[in-house]
Amino acid sequence: MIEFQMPSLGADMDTGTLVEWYKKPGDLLKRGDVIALVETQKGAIEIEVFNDGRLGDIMVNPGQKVPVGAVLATITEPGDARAAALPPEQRAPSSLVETPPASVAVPRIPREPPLPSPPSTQLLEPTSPSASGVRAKVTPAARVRADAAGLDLAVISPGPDGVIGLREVEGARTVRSTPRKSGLDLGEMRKAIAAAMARSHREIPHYWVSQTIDTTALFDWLEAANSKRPVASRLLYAAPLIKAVGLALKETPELNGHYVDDVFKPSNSVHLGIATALRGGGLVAPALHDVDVLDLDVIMAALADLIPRVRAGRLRSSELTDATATFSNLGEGTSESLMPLIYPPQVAIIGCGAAALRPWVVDGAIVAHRLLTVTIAGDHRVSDARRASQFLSRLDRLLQTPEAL
Amino acid sequence: MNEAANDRVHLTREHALHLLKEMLRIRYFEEKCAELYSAGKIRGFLHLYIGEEANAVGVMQALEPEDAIVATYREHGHALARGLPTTAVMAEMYGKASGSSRGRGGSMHIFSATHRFYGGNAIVGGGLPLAVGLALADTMQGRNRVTCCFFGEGAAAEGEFHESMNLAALWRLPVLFVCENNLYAMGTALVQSESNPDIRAHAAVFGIVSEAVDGMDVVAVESAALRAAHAVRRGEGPRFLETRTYRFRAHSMFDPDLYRDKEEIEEWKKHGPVLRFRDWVLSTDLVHATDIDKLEADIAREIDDAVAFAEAAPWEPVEDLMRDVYTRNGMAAA
Amino acid sequence: MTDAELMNVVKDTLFSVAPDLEGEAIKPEETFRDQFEIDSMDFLNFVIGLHKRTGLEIPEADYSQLQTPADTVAYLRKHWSQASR
Amino acid sequence: MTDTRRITYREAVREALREAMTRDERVFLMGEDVGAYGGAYACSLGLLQEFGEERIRNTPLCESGFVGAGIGAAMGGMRPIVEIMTINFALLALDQIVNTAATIRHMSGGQLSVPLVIRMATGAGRQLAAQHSHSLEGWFAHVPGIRVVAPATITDARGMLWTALEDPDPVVIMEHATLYNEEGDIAAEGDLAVDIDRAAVLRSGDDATIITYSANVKKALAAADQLSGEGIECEVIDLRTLRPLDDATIMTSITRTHRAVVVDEGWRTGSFAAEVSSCIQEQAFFELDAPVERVCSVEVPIPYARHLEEAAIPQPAGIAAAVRKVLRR
Repeated sequence: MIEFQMPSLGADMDTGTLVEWYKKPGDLLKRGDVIALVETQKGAIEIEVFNDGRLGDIMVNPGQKVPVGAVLATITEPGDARAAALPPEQRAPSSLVETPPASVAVPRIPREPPLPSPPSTQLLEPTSPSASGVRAKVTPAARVRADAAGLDLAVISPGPDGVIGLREVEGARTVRSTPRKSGLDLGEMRKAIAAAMARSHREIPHYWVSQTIDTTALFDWLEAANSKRPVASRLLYAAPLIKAVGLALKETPELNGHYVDDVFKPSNSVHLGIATALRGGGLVAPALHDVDVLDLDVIMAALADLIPRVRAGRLRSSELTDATATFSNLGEGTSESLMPLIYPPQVAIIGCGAAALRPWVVDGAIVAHRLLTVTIAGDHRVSDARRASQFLSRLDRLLQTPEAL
Repeated sequence: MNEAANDRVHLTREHALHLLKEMLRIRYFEEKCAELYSAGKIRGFLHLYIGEEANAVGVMQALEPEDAIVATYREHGHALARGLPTTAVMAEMYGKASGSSRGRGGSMHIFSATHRFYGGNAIVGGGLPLAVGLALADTMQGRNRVTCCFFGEGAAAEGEFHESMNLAALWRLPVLFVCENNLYAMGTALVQSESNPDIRAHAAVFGIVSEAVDGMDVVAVESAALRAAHAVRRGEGPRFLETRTYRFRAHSMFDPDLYRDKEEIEEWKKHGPVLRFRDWVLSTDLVHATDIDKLEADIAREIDDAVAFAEAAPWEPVEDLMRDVYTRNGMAAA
Repeated sequence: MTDAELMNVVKDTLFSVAPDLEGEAIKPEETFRDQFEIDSMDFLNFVIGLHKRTGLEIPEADYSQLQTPADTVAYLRKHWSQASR
Repeated sequence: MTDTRRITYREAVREALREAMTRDERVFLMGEDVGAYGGAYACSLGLLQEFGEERIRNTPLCESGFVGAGIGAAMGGMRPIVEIMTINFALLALDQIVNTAATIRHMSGGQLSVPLVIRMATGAGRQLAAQHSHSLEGWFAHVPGIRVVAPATITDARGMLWTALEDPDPVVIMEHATLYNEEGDIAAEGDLAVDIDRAAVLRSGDDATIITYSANVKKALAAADQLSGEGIECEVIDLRTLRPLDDATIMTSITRTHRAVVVDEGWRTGSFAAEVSSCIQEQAFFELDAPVERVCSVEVPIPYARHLEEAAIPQPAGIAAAVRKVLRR
């Protein structure tokens, strides 16, 4: 029998709030199944289970904030008969205890697995009997909206007419999260970014090296490629850029890994964190795995999938912890370059300014070319400017032959 | 009393004054309605009977109080001749709660159960099957009374006309069909709508005895109506009376009347039912000018009283909108 | 199709790209970028959405005509045959 | 925008009639007083002088007769336009319409078709009392085999007739009696024919969808404007066609607004609004944030007195109240 604990989803995460269970006691679980949604200051994160089995008792109810490591539920592995669950009345509601409760030795009586309720009716199941036990009136649209927002109807109070409609769901949603109605709590996020950046500034001896790259070849190739592609499979310039960064990082290991307990562990794969701004402020950099080996269409598809999930606050824990370096692209605005701070425990971050027409020397003459200033921040404990500039010149060469990316 | 004797009209002084009074009441009432329509007091459709007064007044003399009457949307004259109070009829024109149909029917739907006046009807030919049914009920319940059904020559083209005449003849029902042929069905002249414009002849198809009469001569109409009504009352089955008449005004208030020549209208007016009868009775010294002046003054007052009554009458409260949809009000669907 | 219907096509396509924007008031004359902080990925998805709905092969050169809701309605009115019926 | 001209609904209908008869010599107009009188609503005024008695054919008062004759003429190769003065008299012709016009193609195994157009004035609002104020479009829209359209705008009044005439199956055009005097702008020239397959969104809004047709479109737009002052933005859909019903346009709108009000001058029970309402709950149930509201006539024979008639049939205030109800305000 396993104790499923509140996972640590980030270096600076010490507590988490259980938002919603996606599984019910008795449900069969497979490794990698998403079984719950947990609110952290970085946003609501779906947490996965890492071994097969059957969900036993739930120890933490929606809305409860518990420290990392607290036992959220028990999971029986295949083969061992589950200990009989304590009758619900006797089970003390899991209050906020520092140490996980010791498991109680109880005679093993095999329990008949409950019939899984057919998913289709689940939607209509009365999930929020109001105080008087009368079935709360929930409009169909409200059920759909609450489900989409990951909200439990039980936490939503009906309107004066006893009905839970879109208005009530929206009300609950905005109270719980950012005014922009996305799944993330911007206030919490601000605190998290502040903590990470302060630690980065405090602990990491940064150095910055920047290089301006002529992207004429890149954009000419891109325009030609896109004109031949149907609308749905067009490329943004970020895709070849990310691929080139990935390839260049692969060749400069000192910029691609984690620095933990005074030891640098280079990574043999390149998981590039893509810094994504949220409407209304806030920043998250979920990792795109193995960017150095993906082809451009796969990178585009990955970006197209990743960004909406970031906005909806639906990220997998692995995406937030695996990045081996981070890529921050200010392409939208007009700023030429930026001097980013590294996300601990990473050891490098690559920042790109806007790709814009600027003066450039070609064969001794000044011409207007479309240029991109790339700045890399490095961790002096692990690398130094010479390696960083080798990275930048490698990146420059790669971008001159975009068709090869 | 032999048959012939009681078919003739006994034109006493008193009866002559009665016929004239009845026709004048209708004439003044209809002219006042035209005026009130223009003033916006009467709305919807308004079909006036001016020029055809002799038909209703003449036929009404042959009917008893227990007889039934079914009419059309041009039924103000029939209602007044039948005895409905001018006050109630005028209030119905206004749509007031004191109207003969509580203000719900308006000009085309005058009803009075106590007078067995089964109403106007806005559907051309719509009344004929109704009359047949009323007569059928009398027959089946052993009552000997007449159902008199007024309609225009336009109805002769409707299927219901042929269907009703056949049923009445087939079942020997006590129906007096009175076709007021005023030559125009709204904008269509009779010759443009009937392959055989001789309406009276249509009755022969069903073996119904019919007679045509000058609808502008109230005495001739009365006499023909008496003959027909007595035959029906003797159980000889339905009778058909075609009164050849003419309306001096357009089909309804909102009709430019382009389909008739002005000369034709003026020609008919020269032989109008009121004018002819008045001149005739004056010529026979049966009635004197002073009688007529008094008559006209009384009628003018009656009409003014009716208008005052209608003006002062209350509107039906909107809360009563749902009343009378079903006999037992609880059954009305929300 | 009426202008109201074309604006609905624009709105429905935008909401499908950015569901968190549903219910926001849309100012026809202001650019998508200014109103809703739409970035290049959102904009590409918006163009793809318009393509799916209308079948128009919107070349990159035309992107400049799709910067505001009103411009987009005008663009659809001009290029989308079904819109003119 | 091409230049426009301002005409009345009646003139639009007359123009459509004239154009149809000019373009196709098989087309002829038949009905009570359509000739010298120029039609009960003056839609055919002047056409007799232009096309003659053969093709502007006055009929006696025999609705079943001349509608049946129209069906026969259509099957005989003509393209008749039969004008039934009002829907109230169409009841006499229902047997011909339902048992012959709508049925004969199917009954004959597809051999025969009835390319017939029937036009009729409908609805209340002019104090004509019960027998002259019916709204029975729903009865016709119930019958498979005929198409039923309801032009509410000048453009549709002008453009639907030709499309209907080109349709090989019988098409019934419902012209609400209170619309004839309406004025509106229409394209100066060019092909003015319009489709008769789709509904139209006349006003965009995100808070609620008002679905209606014919004369109630104007009342719905008035209600929507009134509500706009209260910060409620309604989408107004003019159905334009009652059979077939354009589900897609309705459901697309409701998917965004989540609330629906259906306005129909027919009586509530078994009304056309009931059909639209059940389509919505069948196809967009999970989008609904409130039950579908229906604004129909009170279940009473339409009374003559103005204040009673106004209380009996749908009005903007009632429509606005229904919208507030679906918004739970």
